[in-house]
Amino acid sequence: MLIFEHSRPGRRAAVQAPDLDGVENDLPAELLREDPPALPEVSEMQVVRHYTKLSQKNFSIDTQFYPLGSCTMKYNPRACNTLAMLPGILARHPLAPASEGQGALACLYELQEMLKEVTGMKTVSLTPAAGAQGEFAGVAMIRAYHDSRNDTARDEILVPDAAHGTNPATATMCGYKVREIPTLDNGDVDVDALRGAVGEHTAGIMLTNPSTLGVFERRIKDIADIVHQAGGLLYYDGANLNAILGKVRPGDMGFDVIHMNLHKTFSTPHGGGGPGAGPVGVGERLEPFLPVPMVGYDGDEYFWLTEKEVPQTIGRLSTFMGNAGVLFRAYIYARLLGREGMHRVAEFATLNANYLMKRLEAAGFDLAFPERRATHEFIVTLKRQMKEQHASAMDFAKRLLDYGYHAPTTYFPLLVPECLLIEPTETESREEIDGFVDAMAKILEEAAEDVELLHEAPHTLPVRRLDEVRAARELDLRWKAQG
Amino acid sequence: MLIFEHSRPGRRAAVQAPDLDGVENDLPAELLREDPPALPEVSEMQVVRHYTKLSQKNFSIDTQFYPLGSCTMKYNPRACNTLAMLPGILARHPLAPASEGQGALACLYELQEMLKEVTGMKTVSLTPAAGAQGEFAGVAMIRAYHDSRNDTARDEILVPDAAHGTNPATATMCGYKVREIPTLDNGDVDVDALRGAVGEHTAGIMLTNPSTLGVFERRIKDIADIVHQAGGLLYYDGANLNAILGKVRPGDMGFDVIHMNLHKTFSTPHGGGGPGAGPVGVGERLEPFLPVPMVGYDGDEYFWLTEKEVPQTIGRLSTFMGNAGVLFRAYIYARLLGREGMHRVAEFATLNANYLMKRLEAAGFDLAFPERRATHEFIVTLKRQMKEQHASAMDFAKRLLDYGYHAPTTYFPLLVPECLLIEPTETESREEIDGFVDAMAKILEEAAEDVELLHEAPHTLPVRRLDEVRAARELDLRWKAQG
Amino acid sequence: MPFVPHTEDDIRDMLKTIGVQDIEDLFDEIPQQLRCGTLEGIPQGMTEQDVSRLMHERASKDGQPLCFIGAGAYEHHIPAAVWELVTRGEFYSAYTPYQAEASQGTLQLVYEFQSMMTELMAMDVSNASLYDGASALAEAVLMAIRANRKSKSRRILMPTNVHPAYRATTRTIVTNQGIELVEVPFDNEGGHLNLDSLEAYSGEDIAALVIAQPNFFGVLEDVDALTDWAHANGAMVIAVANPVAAALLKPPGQWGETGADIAIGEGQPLGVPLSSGGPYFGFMCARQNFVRQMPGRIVGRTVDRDGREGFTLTLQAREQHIRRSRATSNICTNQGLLVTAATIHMSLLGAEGLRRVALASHANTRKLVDKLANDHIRLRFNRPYFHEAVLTTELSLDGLVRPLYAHNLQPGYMLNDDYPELGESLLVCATETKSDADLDRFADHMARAIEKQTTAGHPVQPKMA
Amino acid sequence: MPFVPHTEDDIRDMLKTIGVQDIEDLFDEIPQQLRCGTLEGIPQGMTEQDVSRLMHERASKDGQPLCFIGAGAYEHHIPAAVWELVTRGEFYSAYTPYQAEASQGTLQLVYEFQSMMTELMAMDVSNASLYDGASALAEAVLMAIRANRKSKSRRILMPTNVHPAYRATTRTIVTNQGIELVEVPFDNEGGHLNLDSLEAYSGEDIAALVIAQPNFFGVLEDVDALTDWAHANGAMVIAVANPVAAALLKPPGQWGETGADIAIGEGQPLGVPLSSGGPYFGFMCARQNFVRQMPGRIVGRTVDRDGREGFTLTLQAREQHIRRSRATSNICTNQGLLVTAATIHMSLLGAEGLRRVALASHANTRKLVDKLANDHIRLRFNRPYFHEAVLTTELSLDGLVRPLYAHNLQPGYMLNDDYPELGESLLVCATETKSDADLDRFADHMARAIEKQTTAGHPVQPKMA
Repeated sequence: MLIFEHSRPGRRAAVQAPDLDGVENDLPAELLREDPPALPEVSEMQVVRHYTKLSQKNFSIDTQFYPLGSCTMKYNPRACNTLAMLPGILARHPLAPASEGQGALACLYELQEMLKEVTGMKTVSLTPAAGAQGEFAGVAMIRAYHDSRNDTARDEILVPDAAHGTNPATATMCGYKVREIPTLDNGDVDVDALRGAVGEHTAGIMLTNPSTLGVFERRIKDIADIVHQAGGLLYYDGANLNAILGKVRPGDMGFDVIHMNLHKTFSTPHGGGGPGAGPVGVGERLEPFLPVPMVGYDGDEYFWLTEKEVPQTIGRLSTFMGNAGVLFRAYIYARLLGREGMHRVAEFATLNANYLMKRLEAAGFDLAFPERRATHEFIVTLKRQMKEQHASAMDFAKRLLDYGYHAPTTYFPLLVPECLLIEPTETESREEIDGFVDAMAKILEEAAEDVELLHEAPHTLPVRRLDEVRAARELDLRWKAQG
Repeated sequence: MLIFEHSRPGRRAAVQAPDLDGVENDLPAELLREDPPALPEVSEMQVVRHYTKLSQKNFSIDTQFYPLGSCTMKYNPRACNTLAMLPGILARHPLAPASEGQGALACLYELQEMLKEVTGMKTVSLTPAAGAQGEFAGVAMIRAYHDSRNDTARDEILVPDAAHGTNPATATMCGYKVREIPTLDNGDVDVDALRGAVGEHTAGIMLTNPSTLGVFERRIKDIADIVHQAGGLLYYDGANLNAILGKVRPGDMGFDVIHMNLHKTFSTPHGGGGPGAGPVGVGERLEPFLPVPMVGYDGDEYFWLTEKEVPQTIGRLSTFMGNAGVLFRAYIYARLLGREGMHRVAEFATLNANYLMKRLEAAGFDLAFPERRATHEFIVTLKRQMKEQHASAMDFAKRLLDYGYHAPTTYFPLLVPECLLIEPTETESREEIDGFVDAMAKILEEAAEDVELLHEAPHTLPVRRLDEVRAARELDLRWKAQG
Repeated sequence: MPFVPHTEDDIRDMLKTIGVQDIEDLFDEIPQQLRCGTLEGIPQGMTEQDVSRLMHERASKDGQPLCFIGAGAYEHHIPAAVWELVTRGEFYSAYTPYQAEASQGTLQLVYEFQSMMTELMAMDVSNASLYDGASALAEAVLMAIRANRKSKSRRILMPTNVHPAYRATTRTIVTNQGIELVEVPFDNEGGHLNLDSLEAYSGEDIAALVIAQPNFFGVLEDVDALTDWAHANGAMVIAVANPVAAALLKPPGQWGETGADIAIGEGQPLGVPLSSGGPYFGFMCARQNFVRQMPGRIVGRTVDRDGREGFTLTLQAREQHIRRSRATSNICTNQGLLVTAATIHMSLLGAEGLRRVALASHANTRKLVDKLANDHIRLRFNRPYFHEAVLTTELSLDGLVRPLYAHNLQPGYMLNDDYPELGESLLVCATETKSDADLDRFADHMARAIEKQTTAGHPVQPKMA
Repeated sequence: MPFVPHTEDDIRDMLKTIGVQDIEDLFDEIPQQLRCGTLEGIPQGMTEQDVSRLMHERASKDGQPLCFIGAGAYEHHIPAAVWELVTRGEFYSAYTPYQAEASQGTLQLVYEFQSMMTELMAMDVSNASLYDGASALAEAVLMAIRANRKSKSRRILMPTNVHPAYRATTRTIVTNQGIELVEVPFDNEGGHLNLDSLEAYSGEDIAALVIAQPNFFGVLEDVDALTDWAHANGAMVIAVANPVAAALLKPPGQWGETGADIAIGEGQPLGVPLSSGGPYFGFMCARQNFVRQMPGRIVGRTVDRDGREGFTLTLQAREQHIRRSRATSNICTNQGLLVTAATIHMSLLGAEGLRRVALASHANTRKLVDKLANDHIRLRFNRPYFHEAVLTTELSLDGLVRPLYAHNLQPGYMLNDDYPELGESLLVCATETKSDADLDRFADHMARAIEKQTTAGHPVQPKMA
């Protein structure tokens, strides 16, 4: 039932809007609205009930295990929320002078410093609102760099064929052509192909390491040398940073620019689709081009760095300073973890992934890269099950929901047929992982015995499998008032 | 699965306890514990998941309609919680000097004043922690009053036979004998029987008005006169105050003392079984005996009234001042409602109850008092259904759960066989009430067609009907570590 | 209309269904002369925005002082997860779990709570909570009178080092039933209950002895000897315990040869904010054989029709809604939401966490005592204490304490009113929430206050050397 | 180990299953010379208690000033219910609803959000949100370039009375794609976009005209004439709207003869706290025929296998994870949690509530302007404004404003940097959250600051009469 269906003309949550005693409307009639919008007219209790019950229809980290590769669905500490919601934090206007926001600016500055240290980059700007915006900023800086050197023939960004969709989309947004680099059977980038691809048109390369194939790119130094020698720069997609936190730093691998998904590695909540935060870090060459605002500190006072102080900046990416509330949460998380905690993130994410990989292999699943170490994630391919039993990756995914587990990432990366990209994260216990293995093994049995059970799944959720084709064909994108 | 079953030796929510660097234990060994208690050893995420999922197994006002007679389950405004949880409110130590707590004391003082006005009593003490403690305080004051006059032969408290169980239990706790007064068929107290019962042994009478039978006691003035003339005092059980808020005041009816359940009429949450708050109000005669502490005000500063200022007080009822956080919530609610809102509480609670009563009658249910107005609640009796179809009040109650409605109060008052005591409260919409009528009508059909469906209910909840006999016989009151 | 969802159409249609003209008609059974007026004493309703502003102003007026008061309510760290979970609507706005099938969340949680409290106290059974520590002691006294079959008396030995408010509350609640609370003085040097002072009652018919560990002064009692003395004399032992301390100290169930009979206490230190004194919760544990004498709700584990595990309120025959005037207590509402907080808090802290909180708190208080002690201030008692201590001075305590308020510092609880015999004495407490800088701030301000009093016009010479 | 649940036993057994000795062995594919050290630049971990204390200190340092800054972010009352619901774990910690069956809560809510936004804007379709208002304008520009089949140009008319940060952000995002943003000046007297200043572009190939209502100065545009001009010239209209104002003002879908083509804006006024500038959310609505050109997620209603209503992300073929380099945008994460807040907020306020907020805010700003206006301060523009206004002075604005900070009062946004041509000008805003006493406090402090500047050593004579 939609909230609109609880609506009755004239009903109001009366304490929520101001009284209009004595208020006159002096605005010219021709600028005013004639018909009020048909927003719901409901009581406060109806709103509370409706949205409380809706919330219960969701899976979430607070209720389920989410082995969702590349998304790093780990526990979002409640303190990060509680403390970022302190009245004194929430009340600060973004344009309040820096002198009146020293508390907030201190947090942001210290977060910049910590992110520098953990990525090995020279300078960090926190302003990108999400990973994709961080990517945009990164590639835009690469472009600004070449432009500043009048090196304007470079019109191509290299992207491995296994990359996230945002990588090529971002390159396009920055006005670049995209050239894909193939991947070897062992999961590494085809360095020979790369060598053949680079040249005077190469603006740079976008890489994730560990890659989206769940393996560490072992020849990263060679790749860096090849691209650099061709005059290109290296972009690091930080989506998989959780795997290497405190173990190896993108700056040390030779990357010139990196974005970080704080809603992954720094455990800010996914919120049902955002907000995220995608800070960017750069080495020396790209420093002049960082997006503004950033926070500076003279040892005494914190202040904003804007177009004045960073004249070559690629500019602003949002009205104010990006998703500050997300940054506060990440800051709090980082302070809770501290130096030792950072190391442990990668260690236990990797331990969990390798353990889960071995156990699934023992349970009869095929690994995409059986001879490689898992990083924080790994890939199972159900090509065999698809062929033998018509049980697809999607069928496994939907059936897992019935067992109370969120599905792994399906059909990504595109290179591996019928794949499940599985990432358990460090915050899950061994028992939880064992329970997941049991469910997977049970589904494998079901596939052999009664594959319809999988095709028809899910069975226990608020709805059964949805008609996506109809959704796209007979577009129904909004409720409309009757009559 | 119990939280204990998630436990593993050595697991901890590490950020939650202090480090013990350099802390030595100087306490004598013989006073120390040798074996640690077997509390759960779990991670923070496990705790969050476990209790989030547990919470989803509850019915609650935020998710369901609760037509629970005598319990006044109405919407608990979220602002009352948010504002009572402001850090500055939560941080105040109960023994902090009054001079450092003027904000908190102002709220409490103003709440006292508002409760005086709304009940028509002379003075109010907020300290009782719940209705039953308010009752205790009330009867203890009656006793203190008689004792102060050396009128010590009065050893009897009169209680209508329809009264809440707390009434006789309280009288006993205060050292009184209980004498029950019968009820007439029309729901009123048998005034003739009362006249016969009063005398020099009468300490007082405990009454609810509207009574637990869901009707207004029309001869309340006669009753007051009879009891007062016999030298007794009148105690008002405020459980049903919601029905008359702003319409008629216990003080004006002749009551000497009243307790109020703020978790009913003033909408503080029931919290799965508390906390409540049960302030008491008194007329002039009982004023010297009020429980302490109370809040005083000299026009300039707020201060505590304790044993010093109220030397004849019956004393303290709890360590500090009772359930202050509940009082803050009630205060906020009262300020939101204001004068006009108070009147509307009774009006719309009564409108909803009478409407629901008429509709259930039309749907084929028998009313206990069909010729009377409903107050905020009314009684349906299923005597006929029990006889004809073996469908009991309990069966209806359990089957309602399947339809997503909390059951009404069952088998209370004890006088009416197979009864459902139904109270919709003012915060429910007409549609919600109509939906409840539809469910009741459907169950009536089911009772005729397939009564087993009712006997076996509920069918859709986390558990089916529980074995209560086994629970009481084979006591299992705690988890125990294996081995 | 705040919190009333009715539209004009609804009202008209509903009145029509009922068969009356007007809402006022629904009140026609109330005698007209009793009807009240417009409640002029109640202010006009406010919007949520205006109430919010008012409450923010009042909250910031009282501020967040640096507080060293303990005396029965303790500022401990509460994990953020606790109240984010507790205030979920399904816990916050649920009714008492009488309909068990619709309340498995609350019921299982209470079962877990009972399990944790019995573990912490090393006792057999626990109820689902009482109002607070003081009223729990009163209920324990009533319970002991009912339960002690060996005793015919209605006498309880109540040491005066039990929290004064606990004693006052117990007095209020039990004296109407003819129960006598015999006050036993504490040892002047140690602050503890000296076995010698009990000897006067040896051989007498006593229903129970109350023992607080730690006692109101923070002093640790010789619980083994006291418990054994009581049992040897046919008296039950009612333990008053701090639940955080119980993770470190010998728990009531292990006192003496056979353990205490009833253990009660204030649950506030287990995840409940100070909040001006409530809502907190009282806990009560007992030996198995007294379970039917316990007041309050109790949850049991059982099975449903399909044999599935489930939870339900049990032993309800003890309670007022069934047993009426013969109930074990009139208690009805308990402190469910606080129990929810405590259960989540204990899950997050665990035994090791609580032990650390206890040890860190104690270490802080020790440090504080060291920092404060000087020629003018000294520790009043010579026995071991836990996380709270009495300091005494020959100066005017009021004169030392008041200036600190202005610095947003609350130095402790003054004992002058409750214990005039202790002279100018202050009960101080520094939990794990205090940093070294906090302790120094206290010590510095106190030193300044002393200096002021001992020099400027107050040339008081120290009596102690 | 913070947030790591592994016990020693777990680690040992898991390593054994994997077949390695040590966790370090799991990193053996990383070249040894790349391994990093101990991250000395990161401080040691802290307990939650210590971090909590730190954050409380920082929050109280920044305090809760009386703030009259608007300029794109507005302090409105947010019902307590909004964030108590939004922070429920099931919303807060849920992933993007790609698995529709496990995300019906979020999906239905977004569908409701889309319905509300289209109602508010009087447009056909809405997406599920973008990052914020400024980036939404950038996306709208890209979309207009894609969608305007009549135009072959990559030119956009961008009035300079559009929020400076919106213009800057759009510049950052679109210029790499060769799009030209043509700045059109505002009218010096009215602050609005004068139709005359557009005439220069009549007949030219323009992809879209951006119209902000109200514009950055709070001034109201003649939206009908502007819209009709654009359409007559083959340009699309991109409306930049304040969603609260849209409950009162003519909505974009009704501008001119046929309405705006795309409406975007900052969603923050709909239940999102100021929080130093984010997270907020951008909204975007459009005509039905442009739906396949929209960036960002869109939720549709459909049915499941049993014919039951359900919700799912739809038109995903537009998005980067399917279309990769040919996607409508690289956007992926949106601002789901803020959309959750806005949807609940709009449900609680309703159309009437939002209209009241708009009217009350506007009335307060009018009052404030009246109180502040005097010989030294006057309203800069002569056109009608909504809830925000530019004041100008011949005195030193900095000298007037700074003293107010010390009184915990933030008087507005100084325009000197963004609009040097406006001289010493201040953009002020008083929403419905301000009481008359607040306005007086502002006026009093300002009067004092003026007095100080005009008397003590600053004998500046007013230029205006």
